[in-house]
Amino acid sequence: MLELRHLTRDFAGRCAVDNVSLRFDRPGFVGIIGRSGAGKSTLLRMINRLTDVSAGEILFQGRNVATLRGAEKRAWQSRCAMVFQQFNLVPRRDVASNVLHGLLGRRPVLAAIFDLWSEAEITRALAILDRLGIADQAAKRAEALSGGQQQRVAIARALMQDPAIILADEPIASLDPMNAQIVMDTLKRIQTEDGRMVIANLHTLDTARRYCDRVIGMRDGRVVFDGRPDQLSTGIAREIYGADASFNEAATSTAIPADARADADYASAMLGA
Amino acid sequence: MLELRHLTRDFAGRCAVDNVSLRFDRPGFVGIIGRSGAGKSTLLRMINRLTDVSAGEILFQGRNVATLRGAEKRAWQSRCAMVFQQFNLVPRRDVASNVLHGLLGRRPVLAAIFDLWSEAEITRALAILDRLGIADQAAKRAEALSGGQQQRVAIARALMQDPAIILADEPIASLDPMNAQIVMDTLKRIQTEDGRMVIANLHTLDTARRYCDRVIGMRDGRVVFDGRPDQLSTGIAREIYGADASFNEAATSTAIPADARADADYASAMLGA
Amino acid sequence: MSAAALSPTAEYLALVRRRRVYGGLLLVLFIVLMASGWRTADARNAGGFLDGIAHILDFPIEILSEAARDWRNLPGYLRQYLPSLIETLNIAAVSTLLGGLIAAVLAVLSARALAPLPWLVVPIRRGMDVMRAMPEIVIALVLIFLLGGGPVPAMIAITLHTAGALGKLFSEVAENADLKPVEGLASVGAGWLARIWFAVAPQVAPNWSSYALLRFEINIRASAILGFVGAGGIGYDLRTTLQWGQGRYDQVVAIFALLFLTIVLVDHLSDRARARLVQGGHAA
Amino acid sequence: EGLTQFNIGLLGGENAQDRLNSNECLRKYAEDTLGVPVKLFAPADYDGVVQGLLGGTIDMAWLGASAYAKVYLTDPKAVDVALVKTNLDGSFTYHSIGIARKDSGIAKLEDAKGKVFGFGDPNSTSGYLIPSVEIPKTHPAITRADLADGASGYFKTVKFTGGHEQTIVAVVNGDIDAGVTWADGQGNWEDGYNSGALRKAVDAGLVNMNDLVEIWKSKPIPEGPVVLRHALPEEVKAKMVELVKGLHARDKDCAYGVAAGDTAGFAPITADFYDIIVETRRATQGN
Amino acid sequence: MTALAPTPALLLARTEISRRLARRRALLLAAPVALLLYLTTIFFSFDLPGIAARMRPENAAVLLGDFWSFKTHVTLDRRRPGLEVAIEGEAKGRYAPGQFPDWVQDGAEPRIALPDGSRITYVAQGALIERAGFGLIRVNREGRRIAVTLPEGAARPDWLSASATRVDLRGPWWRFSMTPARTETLRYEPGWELFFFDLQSPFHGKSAAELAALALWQPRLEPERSNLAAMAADIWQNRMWRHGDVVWALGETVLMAFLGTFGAALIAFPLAFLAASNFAPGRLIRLGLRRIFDLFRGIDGLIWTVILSRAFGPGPLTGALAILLTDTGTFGKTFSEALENIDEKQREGIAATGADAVAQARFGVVPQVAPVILSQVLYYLESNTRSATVIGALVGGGIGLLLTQAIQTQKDWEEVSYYIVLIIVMVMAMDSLSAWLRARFIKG
Ligand SMILES: Nc1ncnc2c1ncn2[C@@H]1O[C@H](COP(=O)(O)OP(=O)(O)OP(=O)(O)O)[C@@H](O)[C@H]1O
Ligand SMILES: Nc1ncnc2c1ncn2[C@@H]1O[C@H](COP(=O)(O)OP(=O)(O)OP(=O)(O)O)[C@@H](O)[C@H]1O
Ligand SMILES: [Mg+2]
Ligand SMILES: [Mg+2]
Repeated sequence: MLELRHLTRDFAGRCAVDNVSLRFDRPGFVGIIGRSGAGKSTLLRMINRLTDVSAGEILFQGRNVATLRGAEKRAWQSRCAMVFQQFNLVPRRDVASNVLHGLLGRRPVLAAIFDLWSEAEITRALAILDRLGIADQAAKRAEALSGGQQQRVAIARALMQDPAIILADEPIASLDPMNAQIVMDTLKRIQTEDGRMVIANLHTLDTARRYCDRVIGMRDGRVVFDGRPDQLSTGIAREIYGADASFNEAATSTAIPADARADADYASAMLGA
Repeated sequence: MLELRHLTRDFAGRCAVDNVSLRFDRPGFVGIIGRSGAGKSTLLRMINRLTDVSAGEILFQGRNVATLRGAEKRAWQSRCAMVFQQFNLVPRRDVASNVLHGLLGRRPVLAAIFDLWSEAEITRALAILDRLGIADQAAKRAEALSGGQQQRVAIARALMQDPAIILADEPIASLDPMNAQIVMDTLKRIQTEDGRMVIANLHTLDTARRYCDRVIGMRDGRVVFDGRPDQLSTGIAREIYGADASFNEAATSTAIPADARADADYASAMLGA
Repeated sequence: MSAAALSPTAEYLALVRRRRVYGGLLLVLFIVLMASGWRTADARNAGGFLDGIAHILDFPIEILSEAARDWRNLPGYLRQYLPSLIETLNIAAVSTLLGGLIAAVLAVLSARALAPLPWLVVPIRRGMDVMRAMPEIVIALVLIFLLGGGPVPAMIAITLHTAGALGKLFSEVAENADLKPVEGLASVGAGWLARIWFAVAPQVAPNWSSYALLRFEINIRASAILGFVGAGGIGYDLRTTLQWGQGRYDQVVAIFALLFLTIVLVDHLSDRARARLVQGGHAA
Repeated sequence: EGLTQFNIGLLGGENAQDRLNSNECLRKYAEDTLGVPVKLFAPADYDGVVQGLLGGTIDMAWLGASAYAKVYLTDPKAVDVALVKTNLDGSFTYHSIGIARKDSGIAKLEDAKGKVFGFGDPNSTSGYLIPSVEIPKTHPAITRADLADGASGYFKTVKFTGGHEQTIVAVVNGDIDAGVTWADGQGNWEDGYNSGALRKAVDAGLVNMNDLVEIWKSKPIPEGPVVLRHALPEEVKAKMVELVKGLHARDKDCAYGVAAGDTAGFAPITADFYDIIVETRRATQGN
Repeated sequence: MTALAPTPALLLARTEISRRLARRRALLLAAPVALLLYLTTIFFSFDLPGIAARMRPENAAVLLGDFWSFKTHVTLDRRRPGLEVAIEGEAKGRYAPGQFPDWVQDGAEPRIALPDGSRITYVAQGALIERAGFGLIRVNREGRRIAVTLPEGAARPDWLSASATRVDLRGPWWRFSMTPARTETLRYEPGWELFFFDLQSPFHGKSAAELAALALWQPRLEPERSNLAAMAADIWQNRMWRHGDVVWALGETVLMAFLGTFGAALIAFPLAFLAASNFAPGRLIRLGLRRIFDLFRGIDGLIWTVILSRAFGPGPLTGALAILLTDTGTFGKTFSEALENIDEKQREGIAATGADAVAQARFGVVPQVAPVILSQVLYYLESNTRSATVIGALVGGGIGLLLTQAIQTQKDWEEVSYYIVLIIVMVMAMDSLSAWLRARFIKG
């Protein structure tokens, strides 16, 4: 259903994504892993068209969406939802409104401004929130929620779009392990229950192993691995994450190393001061 | 050298410190422990005269300093230095100037206003900073330093006063374990090397055990323990900290419990967001 | 003392000396500027400061004593001048509203991350600078000649200035807006207006309205003053009575009391409203 | 108390810098005469100079008659009347002139009933004081109260435009239907007379006299006096009177500049000449 | 799935959300409607339709045209001998006889060439106007009467206004008028004539290249000074534009703003301590001071000017004091608020060393409030430059006086626009200066 052909993105001469070609034939949970700066975010953002493509094609059901403009581009965006590391919700509005924002791509702007949502739409938004277990928070402001809850609101907004594809850019990088697990479970459930396609950038190997049907490894803008998670040997991981001496399995795990904890403690103490 | 007689402080009817009598005959490292609200801070602040005494006497070398006013009171304050939990430095001024503030109690107003310190005084301030290992930070603004460094600047300011007594009100409560240790070591070193008297409020039992020659336990404004640290049994600790169910040794230790860590992680992630 | 400490000490001492020299020079410069400035002003003035200071209360006393004599007239005058006061307030309100609306549009168009047409950013900013720099009274005076007296020249003049002044403040706030929500809405396919409305407006609203309130306060003063040069409202009454002199000082006092009370009242209310707005924004 | 400085106040009406420049020669002569520094001050409205005279910071000024009356009424001892400017024909009077647009259908004052009527500056003699007193005398249908600021009895409303120039522009623009301004009353209407606010507006190309009609003309009004502060030493006053009186003979160009137009010089005059104006102003004071 | 059978909680949430959205919607609709209603009432109460009806675009065009153009008067006055050609009709812009611009041909019957090709000839009995595209118009004067003869068969055009004693004609970029005493043609040209050199200057009328040559290598026109110095002096003393005086006036305006702002800051700073709740020695003093600040602030600088002019007379001192008084009120309020918001920890740290109250203020308080105060003061410096412009007009000083007077006399509109440009440049310069100082002293 989705195919990337020779997709490339230059930033002022630096190649963030370099001639990437990939096919996604059927729904599944795809994880993209790689070091910081490998080009994972840029790849997802190009698919959603938040970042323009320098060269190459993005074919969705045979049509190149990489060159769409205006209303057509927005129509594509509304079919391809995005979930961000920092949730990117509107913090001062309530949760239900944030979910309803998922419909903005299909709405005339005036109707949206006057908040003309039909009862059916509101019911659907609440049903989605309920499915993600946060219907009771619907009337609260988004900013009043915990990080894990906010990420679930973001997923609800994505579902509201009724998307063909959900792109998730490090959805759990800002969450503590418990919330991270809830969010990943949610994404996985959506993918399997609805048969949607989910492509997620992940920053730890073990998350990728646990949730993905297919893992893509990127390095310096190029795809260096594409296969099943059980094919991810330590050697391959080393290839993806580079041969730098500091690499070890633990550094890419969700478990928090001791010194990082002290840092975080220190930071919070300072900030609280 | 210092004796407190029936020292009492009321805050609008609530007795923060209640008829405390204590003698400190020779220099040493005295720790005061107790629950939040036990009156530890009030006690130290009364000795420094930041808080007025409701009743009782503070005898220093036989003279009651609790009733001094004006220049005489300030002269006493300059002999009895104070180190605070939040350092209480002037963040926008440089480190050396903050140390030189220790001389303000002995300065004619005009010279102080124009910030005119003699070369000898500046040299001494830098020597003190050097002794505490932060001479290289002398020209930086205090706010640019880490918490541990700032607390050492505060200690340097105290030393600049060349005080007979150093009072420290929870000097490490805002610091991470590593910096806490550096600061406590510094205080201890000063106490032993210079033969000064240090009285410190401490919020953990194990710090008190590790550094103090004498530990005073307070509860509800009264002294409930006064002895050597090795006399601090768990039973006595329970008496000091109250019999409430949540008390356990760990809660008063500098080690960070697992769930607190997750919280801190979460907080820093949120704040970083 | 260890050898290593010598160098930080010497360095710091050098820094202190340098600082004293600069600080001293700056202080001397400031004192010289102030002293010579006051002397110049004093010399170029008709009456000297020392001679005048003894008489500083003469005029207020003249006014107040007459008003005290005719105090019975005051309530009547207060009622008489109320419509002028309302006109002044209306001028301020309309120009704050219109100026604020223009400023909001200009601010969004000139905030780099939000501007739909990036090439417009710099021209709009310069334009706002010019609008801001132009004293209202200058525009008003020119307009009075084109349109005649009355509230309209004042309204246009204050609106223009307000648009420039608020535009700058607004765009600073908009520049600092968090772009994550904007990106979030962009990813669902929302258009530019929807992104501004849903993702930017809620963020900037508290600060914008707080600035607008402050402007309203300032504009009341401005509109009273423009009346002073002939642009309607209570300032006009104040000038005609004040210039007439003896015999109308009771009216002067009445107008003055009205104006002053209004300014203090609005000032007080808006202070409280702003504190709540901005606090609400942070606390939430 | 010795004189250390002498301040001359100049009334508004002309470009400030032009005013300062055309009086620069007088300043120099005065400096030579008095031997102390002499300064010129040109505040934007009448009141600045009036306050200066009252407060003792301005020593000499050429006032409008009404402004003089204001000074006199506030403090009769503040200033001494010394001189008056004479016209080329030796007279020293001018007129307050009522004007309206020709196409407004107003030909005489009575036609302006129920319309908007405008005065200039409330401190102005011809722009307010004289018409406000004289009109009720010659037109019994109009009462003094009808001519107060904002009054709406005889006229629809009465406004103060702020000055002669503004009045003319307001009439031409139709902001007000009729108004009063000043002219010397000599020469021809179509030129805007020989001097005065109308003439200036014509010269500036701002009005076409064909568009305007004269609807009212006052009796002759005395030109304002040159006054000196009463508290000045007698000798200083005498010197300055002598200087200004002899200015025309000494330096014609300078006299032209100081008098703001053709003049036969400044002639001595006494305070009682202005009694009528003072009385008129006193009468309007109670409002 | 729950979506099939909504739980009561979900239903509740849905009504709650719907209600909220409805409220928001109502507010969103009500706000613009209320605004519109208000603006409509204002529209009528300010009589905007009346103003629109009365506004004379051609009058505005004259005025606005004057902003960027100048006119040359060619006047024949029967009471004075000879033809007079003067820029803006002013004595200081008068051409010497025999040195008229080339479009005026002097003689017994002077001829004037106009930009649109029209020509005007002053003849003994009146004038002949050959208007381009219209034909010859004769204006005859017989004693006190003036008669106009149009070309054969022409209808009277609307650009001509004639009465028995006055004729007025308007053309593109020119005007002609005749009364029994005077015949006058005004010729408009774009630009600010004589901006650099007035007619008396030997450098007048020279091209840029000629001027450069004169300045750089050509022999001196006056032996005692170089050409460059002479040029600078001529520009500085230009009689038409008075650049020298204008620069002084700008300086005086900035001086008033500077003295007023910083003087107020110096006075308000110590007073602010007495008015801040955490420093005030007594409640009464604090409240009293606050009301005094309100009073000083509530009276605008312009009104202070009027009040002060009795005591000090006109001049920059009065203006500076007026700004000082208003700003003392403003600063007193804002400074004391800054003092109330300080971080007490810093002061306590200093107090614990035995420092007295003054030293506590100096080291525990001033470093905290200095950035706030400095940025306030600098902000007001810029805004006071604008106020000083206006205040100057009342106290007879500064650029504001020049501006208001130029506006009042109604003829020097090109000077008005010049002053406006200067004021804008001055305020923008002060703005940049204060922004620079803020960046330099507060962040650094
Ligand atoms: N807007 C941009 N302008 C310039 N360079 C950019 C931009 N966005 C990304 N880059 C560069 O492109 C490269 C790929 O960045 P990208 O954010 O895609 O990496 P990533 O794999 O998502 O890393 P991370 O784990 O840090 O998010 C990086 O070198 C980055 O600096
Ligand atoms: N300024 C004050 N005004 C009123 N009550 C006060 C004040 N300072 C302290 N108290 C009260 O006095 C009691 C003792 O407070 P104190 O700060 O001395 O306790 P502490 O042992 O230092 O506790 P902590 O560990 O929280 O610092 C508390 O109940 C507190 O609420
Ligand atoms: Mg990324
Ligand atoms: Mg405490």
